Amino acid sequence: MFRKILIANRGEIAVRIIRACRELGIKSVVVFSDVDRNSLHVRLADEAYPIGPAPSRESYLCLDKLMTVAKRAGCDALHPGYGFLAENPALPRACTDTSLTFIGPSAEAMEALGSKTAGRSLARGVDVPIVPGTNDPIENLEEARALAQRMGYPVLLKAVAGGGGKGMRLVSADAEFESAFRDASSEAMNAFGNASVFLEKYLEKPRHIEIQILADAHGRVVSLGERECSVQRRHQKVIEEAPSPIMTPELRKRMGDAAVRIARAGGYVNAGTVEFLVDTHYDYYFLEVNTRLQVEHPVTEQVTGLDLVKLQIAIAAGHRLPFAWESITPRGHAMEVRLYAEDPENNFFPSPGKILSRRAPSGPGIRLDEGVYSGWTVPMDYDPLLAKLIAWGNSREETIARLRRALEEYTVTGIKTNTALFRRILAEPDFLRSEIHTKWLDEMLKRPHAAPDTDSHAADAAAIAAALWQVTHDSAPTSERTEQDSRWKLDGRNRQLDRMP
Amino acid sequence: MFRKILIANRGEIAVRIIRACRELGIKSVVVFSDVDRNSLHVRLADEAYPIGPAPSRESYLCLDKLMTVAKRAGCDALHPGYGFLAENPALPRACTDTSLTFIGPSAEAMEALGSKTAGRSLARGVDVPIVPGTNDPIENLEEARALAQRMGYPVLLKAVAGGGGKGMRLVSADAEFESAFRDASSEAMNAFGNASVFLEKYLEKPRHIEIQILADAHGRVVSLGERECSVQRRHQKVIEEAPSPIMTPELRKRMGDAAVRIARAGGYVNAGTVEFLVDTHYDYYFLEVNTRLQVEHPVTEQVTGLDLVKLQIAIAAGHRLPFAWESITPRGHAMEVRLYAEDPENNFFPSPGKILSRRAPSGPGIRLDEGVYSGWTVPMDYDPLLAKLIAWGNSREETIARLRRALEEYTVTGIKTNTALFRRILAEPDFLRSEIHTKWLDEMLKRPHAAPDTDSHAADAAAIAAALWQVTHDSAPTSERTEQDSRWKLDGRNRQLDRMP
Amino acid sequence: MKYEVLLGGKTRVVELMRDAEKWRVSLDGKPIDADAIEVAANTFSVLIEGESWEVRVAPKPDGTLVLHTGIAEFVAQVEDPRTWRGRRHGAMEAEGRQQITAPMPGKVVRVLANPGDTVEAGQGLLVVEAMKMQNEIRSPKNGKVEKILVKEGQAVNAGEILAWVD
Amino acid sequence: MKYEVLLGGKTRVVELMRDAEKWRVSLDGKPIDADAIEVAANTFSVLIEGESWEVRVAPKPDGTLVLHTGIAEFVAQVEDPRTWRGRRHGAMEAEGRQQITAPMPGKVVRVLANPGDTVEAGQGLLVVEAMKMQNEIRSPKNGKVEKILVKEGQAVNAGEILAWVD
Repeated sequence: MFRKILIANRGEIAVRIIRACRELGIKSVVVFSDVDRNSLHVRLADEAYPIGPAPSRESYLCLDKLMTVAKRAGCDALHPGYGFLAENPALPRACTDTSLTFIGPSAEAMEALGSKTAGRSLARGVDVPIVPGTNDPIENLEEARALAQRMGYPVLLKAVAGGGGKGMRLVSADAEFESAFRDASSEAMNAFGNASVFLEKYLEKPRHIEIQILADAHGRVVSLGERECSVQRRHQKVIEEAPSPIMTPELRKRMGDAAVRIARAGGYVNAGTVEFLVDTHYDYYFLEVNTRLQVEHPVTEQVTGLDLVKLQIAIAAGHRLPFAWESITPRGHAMEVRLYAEDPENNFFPSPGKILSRRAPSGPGIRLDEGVYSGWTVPMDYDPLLAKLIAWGNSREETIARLRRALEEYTVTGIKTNTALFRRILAEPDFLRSEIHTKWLDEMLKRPHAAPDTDSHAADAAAIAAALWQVTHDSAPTSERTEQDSRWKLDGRNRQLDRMP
Repeated sequence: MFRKILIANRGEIAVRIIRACRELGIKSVVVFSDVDRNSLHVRLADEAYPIGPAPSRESYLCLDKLMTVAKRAGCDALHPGYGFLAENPALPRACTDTSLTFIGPSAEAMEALGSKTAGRSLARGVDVPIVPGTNDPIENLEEARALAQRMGYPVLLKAVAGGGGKGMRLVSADAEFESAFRDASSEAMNAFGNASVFLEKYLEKPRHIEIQILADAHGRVVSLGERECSVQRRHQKVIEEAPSPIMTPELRKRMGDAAVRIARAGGYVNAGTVEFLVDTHYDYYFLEVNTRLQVEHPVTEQVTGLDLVKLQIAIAAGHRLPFAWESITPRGHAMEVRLYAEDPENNFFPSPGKILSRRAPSGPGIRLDEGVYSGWTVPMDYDPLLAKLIAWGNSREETIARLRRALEEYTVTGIKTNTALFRRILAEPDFLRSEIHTKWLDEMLKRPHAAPDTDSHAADAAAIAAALWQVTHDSAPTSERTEQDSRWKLDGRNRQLDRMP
Repeated sequence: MKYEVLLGGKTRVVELMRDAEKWRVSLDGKPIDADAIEVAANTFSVLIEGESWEVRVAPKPDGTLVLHTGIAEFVAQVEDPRTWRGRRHGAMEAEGRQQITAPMPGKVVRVLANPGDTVEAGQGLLVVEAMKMQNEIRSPKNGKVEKILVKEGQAVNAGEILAWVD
Repeated sequence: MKYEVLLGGKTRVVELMRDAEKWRVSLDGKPIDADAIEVAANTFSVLIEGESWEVRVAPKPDGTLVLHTGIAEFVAQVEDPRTWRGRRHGAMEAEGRQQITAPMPGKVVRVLANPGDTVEAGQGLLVVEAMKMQNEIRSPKNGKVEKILVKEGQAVNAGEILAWVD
């Protein structure tokens, strides 16, 4: 087993990996940019090293800096998390050159499966149906536009190296094609350092269902079942659940087998996810392979009882997957919501800033994977994901009831979060009946929602709190000035003292 | 189902019950004493009513005040939690008189099983072995002392109405008998309003193993398996786990059957716990029945997936236990530690006060049942239980690793907590091998433990932090004075403004 | 202390009287059985006739307050009748000359309109990138772009004026 | 700023130099690669040569500090050589005349010793009830009870002197 693992990431996923390392008795080493010195992953890790300025291209995306830290700290393995360099084949290659074990697939498997265009050819080779579209990155704008016209709008532009909805644009009409192409390319460049995009036919009302697979270095590949992630905003998953409410044992078997075939064909080792769209006829189409841990992996962990990060580490260390895992029986239902620092009432604008106070939900059936704490300033430089709230229950109904309850408990002041969005979704009859698809949320958000009742005790309470807030802050200028005065005095004093020997 | 439930409790258990109510769509009503206005249960409940001054005898123990609140708020049921009036038959009686459904057993079943002396006779009647001792409360000190001499020391004095180690004293020699009797009686009087104590032979190196039962109003009684609670400090449980590491399917069956027989004999309905001591020969002895929800109920919830509070409510509403529950198969291993506001380095003195900052553990396999938050002042008037930290894992080893990891994440400043005690226990070879008994922890605490190494980076970090703390607080007198000044000014201004129309 | 709170288009008169550590409350001239307390930064626990409400307050750069309680979100403007600061209704209506401010700190990555352009309500004016997302800043009204104050590539602070639409 | 920190019987010299938002640190006269920051009230994140330590500080009524880091607990006394306040070693030793203070607020429920009694180290002097637990306050040394300052039933504050043992 490894002695020390470098975690090439930040935020909640770095914290998640630190936890797995600690439980396995492995030292965890993290890196931090200038704005992340106070971040939770730095506080919790065994070791932490600075890696440069805030912009990720000067810090978390710098391969050479990561390798320098790995050597300095004496690491024997590296976990990439998700995002940043997680799907860049240059990372496993650099690891090999530095005698670090990369906790993930080989560079070759990443290239064979991770690139969306390569993955599509490979899927076709093992008789897995794919969504119509280009098989290569778009090089000529006009040719691509012509193809889009032949397939018929709407079409999707997607980053070849992408994930998480970044570098993705839905194009509904020919006139939008050029600007959508430019936006997708530039977002892809910013997010993944690779501007390539490709074109795909957009299915009507499809559901997004993905299969979690695990493959060891000894040829065993197993499916841990599906997750459904059809609730998306602008192609970005916001709610994930397992099992999928539409799944039958027969469909699960077929999709699981398809996922395993694709993984085998790509020589895949470690944890990976094979994504599909499922149409209204329950036909499935291969979408892409995510050659890394997914944001939503906890959903599978809660129903199977397995710890995917620990399994990733064990696989990378050369351990065999015990046969028993092929016959894992999931228990109950799990659902995850992604809590972002953004304002659902104001066009989902990002909302970085200082967290003034915070109350985290807990209790039966609730898990919170977080990267923040009260008093910490959410930087403006990275993904707005604050936390993932995961509920487990014996049934989908119990799970939703718990998630709703936990969302009421979760409060943050100082920044905006999207909890209100989830409260709204979890009350929608369509969602409760699971009559959803990947465009459902975008459509729901276009519908006006009722203004809150001003003749309610809630409104009375709000009015009282507003007045009380004003009382406190009417007097604030005085005390703030005083505080600043004394801070200034202290600074002066410190400067003076520093001059003393 | 009920519409509105009065929760006659405070702290983490009140919060636990609020959560169950909310998930079931039932309104929750709580009560609070003068020092509990800001408490978490008041913040989270749907309704909250004041119930008097801080001392419990003038607030949480006032039957008439509870009934007044129940009537005023229009409640149709009452959940007692644990402690306070939970095992007092006067509470279900008062509920009946007020047309409230009591969520727990009938007053008659409480009397037949809850009193430790009555429980012993009943167990004997259904052929369940009991620990030797008196069957009635001690009325004559000298007679009791004579009996203790005949049985041979050590003996145990226990409150008839008791629980949680309160009103309990181990007597090792005749000379201690009188003062131990006086202490136990007065503690019992303070905690339960009943000074009666009885006498029991103290077994050598016994393990504490208890069976969780559920009984519906239609005659079905089921066992949900055992919890082991052998790690106790001064007869108070501090760590609980399920399954018990010494349990065999055969012993589980026999103990489960014994527990069901006792419950049936007492006409028991709702959730209850039958406690046993198990000696080194795996012989078990009935100890007592707890006619209520236990502090450690989450341990059973984590391995069975059931929600005991919701089941309690369903049973009280007249629902039937589905037959399938008799064949429940527990999954994995769960362990709970009780986090108290007390100082393990200073004789476990209670440590009430303001929580200045707090970081709660979370992530895979971790559940936290809490009644506190950052900025809240832990009152000196009640039990020092702050939170229960529960870990789940596929094996006992994984569970312990997670618990250890979570304890490292759990930090509180402003008050002392006993987390360091748990870190020590979870590193003890005896504990890891589960070679423990009910006196094991008291013996461990008598052994000196190594002083921390002052030639370590930990010591360097501590020295630096100490100096940095001093920098901040050397300048504090100035700024504190300034803050007080401006607060004084604000007060003056407020008084002036209040006089205006 | 007496305040007028304009909340959801309705004006409420809230009078707060300090009573030892608590506040007594009168609403629209009537004393009510309420008890309010700040339990954490910008977080108030309000008991009204036994009902327990928790209200979170988020001040906006324009001086209004966003209040969350349960599932409801209210926007309020508080005025102190004694100080008579004058009303700032501008922020709540989209009439007259409008300033377009950055809702968060970030970087201007694209400017979509030029001074003099006629724009419709909802039409994009600029794109600001923050937290790896590109966010389109839209016109609040039909009108004419008067001024664009920022350039592509420029970093902006929250609340900074980006443009004027008339 | 320079401090002497007496920690676990060893005196460390800590020098802190402010460097923009951080502190540069020198330990026992040698500059070290350390970076310390207060991340929450009384909670410090200290990076020493890459190792991440988190230290929680709890001040005691006698002026000493209890420091928790990882599984280690240290007791420290900090002195500023410039101010030369004089050393307060009394709190760390059990020699000479000892004052017995209440470790927490509570109520005296029993007095176990009388003035003039000879007591052994560890022998109970009083019982204070707090948080529903009865806590025995014991003599820190062999000696004679000089004074008992409280009565049964009396409420006491944390740090209040209960007795003297000589």
